[in-house]
Amino acid sequence: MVTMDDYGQYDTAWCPGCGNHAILEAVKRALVSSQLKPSKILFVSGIGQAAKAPHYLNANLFNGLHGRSLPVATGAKLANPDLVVVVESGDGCNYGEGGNHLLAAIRRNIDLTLLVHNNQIYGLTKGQASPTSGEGFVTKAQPDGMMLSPFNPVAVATAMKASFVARGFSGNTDQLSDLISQAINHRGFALVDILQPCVSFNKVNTYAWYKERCKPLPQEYDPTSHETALKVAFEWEDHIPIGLIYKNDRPSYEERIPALRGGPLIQRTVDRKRLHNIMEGYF
Amino acid sequence: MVTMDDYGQYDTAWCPGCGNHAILEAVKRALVSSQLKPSKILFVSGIGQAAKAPHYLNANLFNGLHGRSLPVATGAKLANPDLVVVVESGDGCNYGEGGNHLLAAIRRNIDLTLLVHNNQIYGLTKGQASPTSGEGFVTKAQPDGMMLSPFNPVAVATAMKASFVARGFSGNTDQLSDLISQAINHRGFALVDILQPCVSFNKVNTYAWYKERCKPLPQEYDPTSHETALKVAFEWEDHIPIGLIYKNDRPSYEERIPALRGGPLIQRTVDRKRLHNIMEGYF
Amino acid sequence: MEKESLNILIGGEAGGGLVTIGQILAKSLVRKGYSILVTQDYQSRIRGGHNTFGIRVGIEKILAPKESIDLLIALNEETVWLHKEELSHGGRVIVDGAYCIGDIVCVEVPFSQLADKRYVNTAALGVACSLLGLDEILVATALKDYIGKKITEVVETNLDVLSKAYRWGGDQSPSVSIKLKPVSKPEKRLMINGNEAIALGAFSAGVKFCAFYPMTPATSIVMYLIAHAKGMGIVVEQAEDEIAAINMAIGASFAGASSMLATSGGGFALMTEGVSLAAMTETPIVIVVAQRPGPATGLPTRTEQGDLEFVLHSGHGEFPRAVFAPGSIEECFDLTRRAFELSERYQGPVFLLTDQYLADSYRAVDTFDIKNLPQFGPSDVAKVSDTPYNRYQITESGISPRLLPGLTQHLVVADSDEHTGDGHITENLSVRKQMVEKRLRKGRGILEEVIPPERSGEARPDLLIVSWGSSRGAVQEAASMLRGEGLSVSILHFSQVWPLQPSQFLNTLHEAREVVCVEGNATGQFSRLIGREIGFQIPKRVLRYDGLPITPEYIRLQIKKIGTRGK
Amino acid sequence: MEKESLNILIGGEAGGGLVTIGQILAKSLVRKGYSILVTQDYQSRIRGGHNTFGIRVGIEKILAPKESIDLLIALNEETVWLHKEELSHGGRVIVDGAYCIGDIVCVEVPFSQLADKRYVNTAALGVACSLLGLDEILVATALKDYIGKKITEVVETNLDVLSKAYRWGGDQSPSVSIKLKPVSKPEKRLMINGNEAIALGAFSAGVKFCAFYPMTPATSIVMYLIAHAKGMGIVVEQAEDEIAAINMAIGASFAGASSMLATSGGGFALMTEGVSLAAMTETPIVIVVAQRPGPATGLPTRTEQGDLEFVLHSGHGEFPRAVFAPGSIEECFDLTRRAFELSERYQGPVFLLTDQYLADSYRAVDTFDIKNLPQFGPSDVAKVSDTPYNRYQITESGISPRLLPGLTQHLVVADSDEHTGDGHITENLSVRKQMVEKRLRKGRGILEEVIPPERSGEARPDLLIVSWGSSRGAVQEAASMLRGEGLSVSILHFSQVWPLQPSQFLNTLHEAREVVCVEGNATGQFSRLIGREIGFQIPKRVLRYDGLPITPEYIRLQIKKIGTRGK
Ligand SMILES: Cc1ncc(C[n+]2csc(CCOP(=O)(O)OP(=O)(O)O)c2C)c(N)n1
Ligand SMILES: Cc1ncc(C[n+]2csc(CCOP(=O)(O)OP(=O)(O)O)c2C)c(N)n1
Ligand code: SF4
Ligand code: SF4
Ligand SMILES: [Mg+2]
Ligand SMILES: [Mg+2]
Repeated sequence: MVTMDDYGQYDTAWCPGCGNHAILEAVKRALVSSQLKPSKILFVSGIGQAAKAPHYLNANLFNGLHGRSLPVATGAKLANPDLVVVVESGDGCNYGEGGNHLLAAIRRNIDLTLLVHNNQIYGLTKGQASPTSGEGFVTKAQPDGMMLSPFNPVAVATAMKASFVARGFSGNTDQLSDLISQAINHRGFALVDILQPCVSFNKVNTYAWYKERCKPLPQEYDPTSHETALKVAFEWEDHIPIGLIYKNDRPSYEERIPALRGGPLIQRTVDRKRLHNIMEGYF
Repeated sequence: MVTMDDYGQYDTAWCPGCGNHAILEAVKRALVSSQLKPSKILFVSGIGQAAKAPHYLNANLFNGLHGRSLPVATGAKLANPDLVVVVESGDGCNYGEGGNHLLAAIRRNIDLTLLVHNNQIYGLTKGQASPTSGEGFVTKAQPDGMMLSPFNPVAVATAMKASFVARGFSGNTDQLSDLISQAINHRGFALVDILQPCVSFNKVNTYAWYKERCKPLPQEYDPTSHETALKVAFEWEDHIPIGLIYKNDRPSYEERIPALRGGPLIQRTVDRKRLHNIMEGYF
Repeated sequence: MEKESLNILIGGEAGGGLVTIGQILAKSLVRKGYSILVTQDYQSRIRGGHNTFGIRVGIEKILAPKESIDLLIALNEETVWLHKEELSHGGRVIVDGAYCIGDIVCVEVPFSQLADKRYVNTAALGVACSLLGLDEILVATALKDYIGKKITEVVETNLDVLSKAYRWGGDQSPSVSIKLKPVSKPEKRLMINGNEAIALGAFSAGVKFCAFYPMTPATSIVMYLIAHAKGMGIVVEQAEDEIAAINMAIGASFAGASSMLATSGGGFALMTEGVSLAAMTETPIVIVVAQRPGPATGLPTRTEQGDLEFVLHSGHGEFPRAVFAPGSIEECFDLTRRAFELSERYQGPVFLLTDQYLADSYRAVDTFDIKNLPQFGPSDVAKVSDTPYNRYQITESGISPRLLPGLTQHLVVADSDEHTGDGHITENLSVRKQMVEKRLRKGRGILEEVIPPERSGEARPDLLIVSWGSSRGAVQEAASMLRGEGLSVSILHFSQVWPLQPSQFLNTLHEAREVVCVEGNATGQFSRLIGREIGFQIPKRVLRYDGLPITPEYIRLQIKKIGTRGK
Repeated sequence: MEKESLNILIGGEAGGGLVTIGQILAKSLVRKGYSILVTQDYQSRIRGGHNTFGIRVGIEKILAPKESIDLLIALNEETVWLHKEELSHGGRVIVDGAYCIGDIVCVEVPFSQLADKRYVNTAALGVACSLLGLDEILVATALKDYIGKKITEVVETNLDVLSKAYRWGGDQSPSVSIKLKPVSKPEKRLMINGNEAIALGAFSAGVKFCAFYPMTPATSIVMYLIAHAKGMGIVVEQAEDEIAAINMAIGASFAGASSMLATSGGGFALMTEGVSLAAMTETPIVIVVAQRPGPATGLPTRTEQGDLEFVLHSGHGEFPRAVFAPGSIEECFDLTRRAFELSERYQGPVFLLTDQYLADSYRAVDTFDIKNLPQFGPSDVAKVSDTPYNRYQITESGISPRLLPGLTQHLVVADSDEHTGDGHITENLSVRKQMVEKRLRKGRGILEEVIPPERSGEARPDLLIVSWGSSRGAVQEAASMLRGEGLSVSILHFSQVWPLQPSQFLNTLHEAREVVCVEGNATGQFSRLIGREIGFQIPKRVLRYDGLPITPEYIRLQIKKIGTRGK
């Protein structure tokens, strides 16, 4: 029996009131509800406030560079598909610096869970606009307001037919931890975009702002319809749907790779006979 | 009067039969039909077969790094919005190495025209799969067939509400040069994804393959409906719609920037008085 | 007794307002005519943790930070515990009565009586300023200047608290006060830090475009630019990543806008391909690399001089460059201007290597001279006739005539591939050879203009200290200390670390009985560079790589440890 | 008269089949027992342009390419014009009658009678092989091996054309033939190029994972890996960009799969942040940088040794590394293995610096020894007890016990921030200091294991040639030539260029009357490195930077030009 205690309790470097606290809690609950042992999980994170999260629970962890957690996770999963790999980082990490890796991860459909703490701001570097910041959002770096259209990760992932696209909210930890469980259990690439207040730098998209708008999808919502999902994915402003928005069952990448059929790479030894034959080919 | 002669005629380094020849021709025709003088245009390209194109016509040119033409073009446009800036490169450049810049350029909606020579292959490096290669596509680098889902630039750009999204085909130069003209005249970011055979390395998506499938959108098609466009954007396989798929009139980025209202940056001198006042602020 | 100089340290949690009161106190001191030097030590978090804001203040010019604390302003208990060993003889602590510890001299302030929890910092400021003997009006004005323009209620409460605290401070016995000797003829000076000086330098050099992706400790340079972008008519673009940033800057510069970048090690790593592109296309570009301890993310908010070799060799292929390393606020301003000048003249990448310590260090400086604003820029360079225009014409100096696209009838073509004179791609291998040589010839010009290292102290000293960049002041003070102890010490300090012109300093090195190099890194990168360039090896090194700035005392102690053959 | 050795050059357009016949001819020669050395010169295009495939062949081991051509196989007219000046005395040209030029010796082949246009290359092959006196069966077999497994009709037509061409060749007067002296005891040897040898070396070292983004001239290494990936049970992943590639490799290696990367300058530039990450997280990783001329895109299909300094200082912050530079096909194999071994042992980035010339150069080599397959890998390293596991335990050697995530009950934590022994982020500055020192201590171990430079020739020579990497063979042959001219010449060749252990070669340098360094770059990067590391300056340099490989004759002429004080 895996319990919350297995995942420990740590002091964090986050501001009091920050949405990250609730997300951390939801993650731990999801791991416990999935009965995953800490030693079987690998967290991979980038750099930012969100990316510190896996330091505050017990698990294997590779805390790499800003924006580059998806490729690290991809490599680790390919090396050892037995690992449950969860990527956790901010909106800046995944939709800004790491945007190209998000596109590729969706296309690969490798079995990773990506948890994006989306506070619509660069928190750790003190409040510049992030790719998800709303149009007109004013910061020190955007004194005339944000002029780029916000990146809608749910819409893009759905348009790309990612195999699991969900949106959660740090203020609804029950649903959130359920979404995270589902994402971890999903075979293939699972994106959970998690809306989260940053009390220090985002004075627009506050807890109350989200609370008012974030509404769980109705029970009867069918996430397997791409057409419906494409509509729901664009909802924002006054009503922000949260829940599992789109899902399909494309085969996951690592299952398709011939070389992985013989078991995890890390267990192989060099096949000397075959190597000899390859060499013979050069005669 | 600008004529075809103003754009010159050059030997190319492309294979005979390559779709690039027709695209070059279509570009020149579009420039002539828009009556643009060579000295007013800046081409920016990356590295690859496609990226060589602007060397074969008369215009200003910055032929930069693989995958990085969009940011160079963005910088140039911001420095001097009087320039007509056209970016020309391959599918590898723009959807692979440069994927993150494509997302940002769409969000910025800066007034650039992006011509992507999409041959669904890395040509110059001798035939590895590109982001747009079809699932199952076999190359030396993908002996078991491509396992990533192809990137659909038209669908992603439409989902992101890019302000001008078109698809052309090198085998339909009339339509293509018209699309390019429209793209150049469009204020804001304009993507023209151009399907193009690579006779040397792509033996699947040949001229005949495209010819059979690429069908111009009907006259009455309305590119201003996002809903319709989102449907059309996903058509592929047996029927590939070509033409202007989606369009809106979001304001273009450089028009919104306060500092640019005083004219191109390159014409400014340092305002000594203001600088003095700024310094006074540190007393 | 009135003091000539003091070392004040404010300590507390991030978000607890210590930077605010630090700034106000420092500003008040500067306005009173004192010299100051601020050192900021903070963690990579927004709230909590332990941060400090150190102000060394005095009548004479302050050169470097100092360890021993004369006045500790402790906004929480942790601060007392962490810094009590550093208190100087007679040093005291302003602290809530509850947190005082037996063996230190406390000014026990009843904060809860003076202010609401949120204003404890202001109360501490008031008490401190009153003990320091600064007029309340001076401090109140600085306070208003700092937070005033925002919300009046907050300002008023702050002023109230300040007054209360002053009154409380005035009620204490005079033995508690630690007054500074007044400055006889106070001069009007700027309080400015390294990053602000770089931004000002850039404005005065005519910067027109900057692209960035936020990265500590470089971000604030860009924030200062943004604050004045509209007014100064420049564009500062937040890019999707650092690769985009450098390519945007290159594009803007190609089109004619003087461009700059500011980043730190990891962000710079992503720019190295672009550095090579700027070199190949001969596009001017100024890159500020604000160093912090690596490898990788390292210690994002601390200081180091660990990226010299990386910057010096960044970018594939071979091409000339210049690297400046300011050692003072004034040099931040001057060398930024110089960097723009050189990059425009030699049409390529020029670097400014600074670090967190210098970036965040406020000092009092005379106003910068902006009467004489040089207008470099591509227009000067182009003397092109009507004949076909060759952007990359082979010349004796290596510098080719530079036109801007769209402004003349000439077509401007640049290529990242090897190219012919007209900028078009070529595979002609003899052209290749000529182009390599042409590009490298620009390095000769750069070398001729190199800023010589600063030599101070007597000729043929027993000990010559070699240093570069931000440690300049610390080395100067350390040298004074050592001289005071009877050692014959001179200094050779480099503010331009590349290229090196041996004739400017080889003799100085040879003439010293002993040479020690001081660097903020673990491998002695600059000493090795000198070894490589002029064959003079400096095995004795004072190195620091724990994330803290090099201080005079640190240097003094290390030099004692290494041992010198001096008398 | 039969020749001991010959220099054959095949020239024509890209896509004209010259690589095909070059490969078949070379393979036939190797099977006959000859030594060969292939040099490929091609443009950055798929069709057209002018490409060459040069085969130097002989009875004795061939060390380097050569300029003067004994047999030119011209597949088009351009080839004749471009290379006629290079023909040796008695050299001849196999060419279509229409393209022969007055002043050269032509074997005028009526190609249109022998073959359809598409098979002209095979006809030329047949004529050449018949003149060289190679049995038709040998060549036909090589042909079938090369193209056979694909389409039988094409094979048959090729064989037909080959026969016809042989018959035509046989009908020519014997004076036209240029026979090679037969090899007395032919040995079975591999025909293999540098990139293939690297791939084989990697397989034998137990590579499990490779991520890449295509880039000439590194791509073919990866293509060889891919060709055997399924069989050998490894995964080769085409990444979305080079940044992804290195981060994937780091992730795979962290999880336990020995990982490698192969790229060239521009792609490597994008990896430099990742290099620093590998160092900080102490993750083993082997990076092959196949050099080509820069800056920027430069000359994508040519050769250079211009990225030594860049690779050596790549990545921000300070950390140890090793850099190998193979000088032969055998070294490509051996040093790749060595790179894996060191990177696993010292847990960090290790580099292999090769270049286009070596990458594409086929030679005849003895089969590699794969009996002894060392199984390095993380399992050896970990001797961890049940106490809390500290991935980054401070040790004397700097090497910490490495476990893999998921395989034990221990949690494995790695962080790009500075970290404590257990891998978690820290801002404790004394831990920082210890960790810097721990990481750097690994450099000592690497230094102890460094491969000494190869010294050949007499002690105390008049002239010592210093060289590194791919120029090894050319330097050896140049030295023989110079010795033949009465000069006393020795060689000091480096196959590991970092770190450098002065005690291994300082004396050799000092004992020579004169030292010249040979490098494929314009600034003498390796000579400067030696200057930096051991204070021995080598101002005399033979440099090449036009994109072509260094040849013996080039070295000889340049050395004559520089002038030596030799007798
Ligand atoms: C290559 C690189 N560029 C920039 C940075 C600086 N940096 C650290 S965190 C961060 C932004 C964090 O934003 P986000 O990912 O949204 O995380 P948050 O702090 O908001 O949780 C940046 C730009 C870095 N560490 N590395
Ligand atoms: C940073 C970098 N990585 C890799 C390369 C090698 N490279 C040159 S062109 C190319 C792919 C070209 O594909 P695409 O953009 O589709 O153009 P095409 O040749 O098909 O027209 C690659 C990978 C490079 N020049 N720079
Ligand atoms: S700055 Fe924002 S995101 Fe970071 S810890 Fe504080 S509230 Fe959370
Ligand atoms: S390789 Fe393909 S894309 Fe390149 S020129 Fe040839 S046909 Fe065109
Ligand atoms: Mg964020
Ligand atoms: Mg392509």
